[in-house]
Amino acid sequence: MIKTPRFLKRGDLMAMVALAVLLVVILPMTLDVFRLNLVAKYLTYAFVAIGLVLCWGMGGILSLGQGVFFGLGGYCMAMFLKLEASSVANTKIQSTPGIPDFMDWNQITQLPLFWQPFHSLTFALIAVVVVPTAFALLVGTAMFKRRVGGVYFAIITQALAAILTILIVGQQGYTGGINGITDLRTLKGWDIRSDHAKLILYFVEVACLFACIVVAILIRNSKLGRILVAMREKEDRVRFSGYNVANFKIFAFCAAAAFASIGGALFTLEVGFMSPSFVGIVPSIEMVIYTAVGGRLSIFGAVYGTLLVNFAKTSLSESFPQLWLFGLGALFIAVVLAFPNGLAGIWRDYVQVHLVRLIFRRRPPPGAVPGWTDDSVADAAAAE
Amino acid sequence: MAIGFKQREFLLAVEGLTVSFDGFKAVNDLSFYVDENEIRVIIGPNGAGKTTVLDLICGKTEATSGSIQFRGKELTKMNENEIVLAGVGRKFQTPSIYDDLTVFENLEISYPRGRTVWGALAFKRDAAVRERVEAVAEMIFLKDRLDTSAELLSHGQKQWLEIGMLLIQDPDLLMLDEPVAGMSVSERVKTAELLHRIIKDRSVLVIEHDMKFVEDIAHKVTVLHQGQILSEGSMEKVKSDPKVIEVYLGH
Amino acid sequence: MSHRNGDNSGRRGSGWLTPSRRNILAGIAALPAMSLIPRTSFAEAPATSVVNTTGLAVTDTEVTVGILHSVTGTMAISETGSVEAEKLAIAQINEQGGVLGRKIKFIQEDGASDWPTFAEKAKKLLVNDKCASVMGCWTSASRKAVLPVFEQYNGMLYYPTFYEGLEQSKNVIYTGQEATQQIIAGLDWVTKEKGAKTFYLLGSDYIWPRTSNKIARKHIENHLKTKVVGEEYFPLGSTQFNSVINKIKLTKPDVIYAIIVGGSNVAFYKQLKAAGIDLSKQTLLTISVTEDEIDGIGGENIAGAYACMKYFQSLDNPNNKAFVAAFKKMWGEKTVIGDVTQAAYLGPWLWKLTAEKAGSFDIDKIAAASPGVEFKGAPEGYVRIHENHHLWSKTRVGRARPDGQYDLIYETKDLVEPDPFPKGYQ
Amino acid sequence: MFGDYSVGDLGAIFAMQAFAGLILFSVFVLMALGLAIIFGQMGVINMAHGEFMILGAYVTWMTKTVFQEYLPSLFAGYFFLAMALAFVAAGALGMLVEWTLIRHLYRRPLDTLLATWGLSLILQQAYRSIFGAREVGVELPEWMMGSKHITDTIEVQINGLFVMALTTLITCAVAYIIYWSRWGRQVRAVVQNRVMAGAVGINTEKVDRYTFGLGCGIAGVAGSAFTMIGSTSPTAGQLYIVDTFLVVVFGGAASLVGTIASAFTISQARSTLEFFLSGSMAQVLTLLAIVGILMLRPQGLFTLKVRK
Repeated sequence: MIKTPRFLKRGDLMAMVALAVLLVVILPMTLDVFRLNLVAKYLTYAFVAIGLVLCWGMGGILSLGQGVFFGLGGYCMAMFLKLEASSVANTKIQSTPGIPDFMDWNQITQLPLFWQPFHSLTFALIAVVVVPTAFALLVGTAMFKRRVGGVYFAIITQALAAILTILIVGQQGYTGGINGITDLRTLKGWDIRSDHAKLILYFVEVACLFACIVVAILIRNSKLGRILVAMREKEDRVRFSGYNVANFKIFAFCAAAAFASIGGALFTLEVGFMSPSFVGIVPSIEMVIYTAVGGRLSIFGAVYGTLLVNFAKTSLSESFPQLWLFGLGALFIAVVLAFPNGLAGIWRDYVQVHLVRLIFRRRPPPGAVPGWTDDSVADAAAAE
Repeated sequence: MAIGFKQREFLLAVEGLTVSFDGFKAVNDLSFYVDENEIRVIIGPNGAGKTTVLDLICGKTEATSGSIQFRGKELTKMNENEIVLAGVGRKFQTPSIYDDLTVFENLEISYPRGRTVWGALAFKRDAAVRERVEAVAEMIFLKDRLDTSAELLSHGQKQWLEIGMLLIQDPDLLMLDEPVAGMSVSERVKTAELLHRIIKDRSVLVIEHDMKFVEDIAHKVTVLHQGQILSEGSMEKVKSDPKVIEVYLGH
Repeated sequence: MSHRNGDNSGRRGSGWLTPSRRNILAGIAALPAMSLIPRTSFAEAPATSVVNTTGLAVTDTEVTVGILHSVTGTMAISETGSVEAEKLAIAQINEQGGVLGRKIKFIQEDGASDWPTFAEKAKKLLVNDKCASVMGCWTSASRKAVLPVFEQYNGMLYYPTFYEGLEQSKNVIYTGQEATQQIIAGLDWVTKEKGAKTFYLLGSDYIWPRTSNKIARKHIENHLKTKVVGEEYFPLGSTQFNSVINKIKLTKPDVIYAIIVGGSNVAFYKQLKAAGIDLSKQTLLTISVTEDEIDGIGGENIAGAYACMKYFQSLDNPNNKAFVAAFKKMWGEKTVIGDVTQAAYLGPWLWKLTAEKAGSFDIDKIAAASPGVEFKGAPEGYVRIHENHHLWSKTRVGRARPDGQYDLIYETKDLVEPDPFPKGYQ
Repeated sequence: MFGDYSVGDLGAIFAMQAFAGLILFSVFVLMALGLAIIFGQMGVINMAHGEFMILGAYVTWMTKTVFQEYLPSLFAGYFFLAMALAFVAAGALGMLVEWTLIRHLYRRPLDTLLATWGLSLILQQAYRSIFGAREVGVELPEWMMGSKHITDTIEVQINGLFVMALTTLITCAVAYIIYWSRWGRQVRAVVQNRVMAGAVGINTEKVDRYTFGLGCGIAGVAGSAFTMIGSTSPTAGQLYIVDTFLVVVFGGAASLVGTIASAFTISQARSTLEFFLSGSMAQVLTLLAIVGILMLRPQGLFTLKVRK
């Protein structure tokens, strides 16, 4: 009678298969390389959205600074690629060959110390995850131990995003300033700009995405996942059940940061540059809307939400650039007012009900009662 | 060492406890002692500082001065969760449960294992957990509702669930804030029965208005008034105290 | 309510033009200067297989180009003028028979003031739409973002903004000035005419103002042998300048050299005026305020300041008169035309002339044929494309009038050679 | 770094810096007051606050245009009418927004954040469609421009004085409304206990609507005043949002005195730092300091200690 959580619930597996079919089979077969690369770009945001499901949807911690982690991850990757692109041979015309072009423009004659380790790919890959996560740990510890939460946390993370943007833009000799780090070409000699590379990178990214989804599902299905939900509802009760609430919040925030950072690094690889425009407030809030549209509790919903909003953005802004902002604004309002559970909620409340009736004719399967636990079922269904 | 001796004698020793909110002293130089296995009821008019005393003991509110010793540990210097680990359990006035989780999950979260982040990640729902949860569920009359979402429970059932969540922690000191408030008559009877069962083998600190209920369970009664002790002793003694009659029972 | 047709610029204009056709025709009728431009008739149209060997979007009657600017977001303020100018140029070229006998059809994309979006849209225009050329970008950051795309997919970008230099690409024609063209002549002039000895350099905090000020400083210190007494940068969008204005009051520089952009400009000049710094007495030289910006700042707040540009709306020559008239006919009487708008207008024309010189739309042939292409109908006068894909053009100094226009004070005698990698200034 | 200046110069520096700091202070207070009312009193996070300010600025610009065309003789005084209109327009829009949007979200503060962000995008695009993407210039009457000579080196900006006077006036008015008027008592009653306030006969819906309207109206006046020192364009409102929120949060959201004190602290810190460092670094350092202090004292500078 009492369900024993398995490694992965059946619903999750179904949803995963459905998503895999979409991402691995349908999209690559129907889209040309250009559109597929766009999908790859959108999917990098899905990493952030999945992190936000853990942190915001489940844990109730709204971070308006996810761009910081996305950006830090992306910058770590970009620093490695830029160093590779700035070989002495490639930068002969500079006054100091062998350093990134923007440093040369800013009269820097020597590679700064913190850039040095990024000659190593291993170091860069580790830094991609470790630097943003460590930063999240620092910020999270400082805030949650002092019980800063809710609205205040949101505003402070927003301020952090603003600070980091100003800092990156202001220190352009070291960071490339507002232009960002551009013109990235090769990864260990492999041209990442070719169509072939884009295709391979796409599949690498999908693999990473699934790895993150599995990790997120494991977290959600563990007791920790239930504690996060419990904490969102009755923080004091959790505290008086003997848990150190701050530590769980820090964990959720760090996990979200780690996911975002992986997305950022992949973004750099897919798009070929990184700029402070991802670190700021606007992209950070936009990333929240992807999660909200997908359904803030649904891991798979986050992926679909991201894809949907970005598809809408690209197609609407191609034909009606002015309408797009109205559309995006309306989306924010609608998802808050009318569909707080987003796509996953719509699926569960409207589509799934009919499907279930159609298939089972008699009774709904166990677990179709509204509630977050059968969210995975909704996910599975949403995927089909 | 005389003080050390005293600490071992009492389960809970509150001494000179004071808290002031912006000049207003909600609790003023309060001292009282609770023995092992004692059931102590705190009564007093509204605003007497009863709930604040519980808040202070469980760490929700920081004391301005004074000390709270629990088994020789100074609680005023500890975090809420450390206080829980030391063996103090607290039930809130309004039922504080997790609406979005099932009854089973509510109880499971309170199961005293896997309370660190990594512990919670590695936590396995094994036979021991299930047995314990089922046993407690039976005690709180919710055995057949384990898979129900907690938000669908009645008010009384929610109160029981929260009591169950405390039971599963197996605290040495159980603090209950108005456990029967807002219950129907039949629920009240059942709750009294439940409380009688669970207060064995542990000390209990109860805030309650229902005098019949108080008389029924209390070993000793403390009457609070304006953050200070007005009277303390057996129910009989307190009832006949003229000061008490004046400020509390009198109206 | 609309005081200008800002909303027109945003609509996707694939195919023919969106704004009222009557206006365009009227605008073109008012174009005596167009007689200067060689006419091509439809009958002469060479075969598509000849002019297009690389699969660009060229049919027997049409050729597709892209327009890539921000019509939403913060940069829409600046880029609107460029979009308008490019649409005007395309309309005029089509009226004259198009390019190599083909009408120009344009596809407009919105960069949304976001650099990655620029890269994405650039890629779309090149890969999906196969545009024969793209007029676009405004900020350095957007250009840097699209540059690898243009190089990888071999496209042709006509970039209108004055910029920091340090760049040269086969795939870009820079129709604005690189930094030395805008800076050096102006500094020489202010030193000679105003006897300036001390300079205070100001800028928004990004690459163009910083690089420009670096060149200015080298020129001031090494060539003019005068002194820089202060250098300050402000975050983009900053609106508080009282502190720096106080510093300026104390150091009393002969020249305030200001490269502040966007909304900060408005705050800076308003606060300067409020602080009692009278621009009729205090020399201020800017390279970032065109007539477009004055519209927002308010002419009364900046009157008396000097700007160093290559074009002012008030230039007195037949080309410019016709251009201004046509522009106003198309986009409204109240529109103003700044330096960048004019440079954007050059893009389609230079591309047309180059295609006709090369006899082909192929990117490689356009790139190769570009050096030496001259445009005699340019509103700024005469321009010519240099080997390095920048333009030879004059440097001019104007003085702001209260009505928002500039009076031409000085112009270089000869065209100034573009030098994107200036020796001794790096 | 003071080596180059004489003692008299130094005195003048400090006098003028202090004055610059005061102007910045007034600006911050103006920006933050509306938000402090909405956030502090109602718990609503209005991310569209900047757009309400810009609405005020556009209203000012329209008034200017009308006066220039039709009433040039009265141009000297148009600004006062413009400010009143800005208040009415922004307040009316605010009440409309409260009615359609905010009132459904009082229990979900984080969701008001998202919804009002959506609103801000819509407003920005609406401004762009109506007024064009470019900045509009708001001309001031002659008497409001320029500065007064105090000494040779010290000058006082007239519009700075104007902003200060305006800020003082509005702050007093708000303080009166919130703390002394009958309506203010109702607002505070609703804030403290919505159910109880409703039970004793206060029309809580009406109180909410007017409170939100008041906050937005003040934002409109702030926007109107900002045309004197800043730019008016569809996206200009976004520049202010982070600063404004930090001022309010730093001050302790529920306290008017706190908001004023925090505006004072932040503005003085910023303007002093700006003098010694570059603008960018000054901004980064001030923001970092605020975030740091907020971590140590999350409830803000000035809050009452109450039982939670």
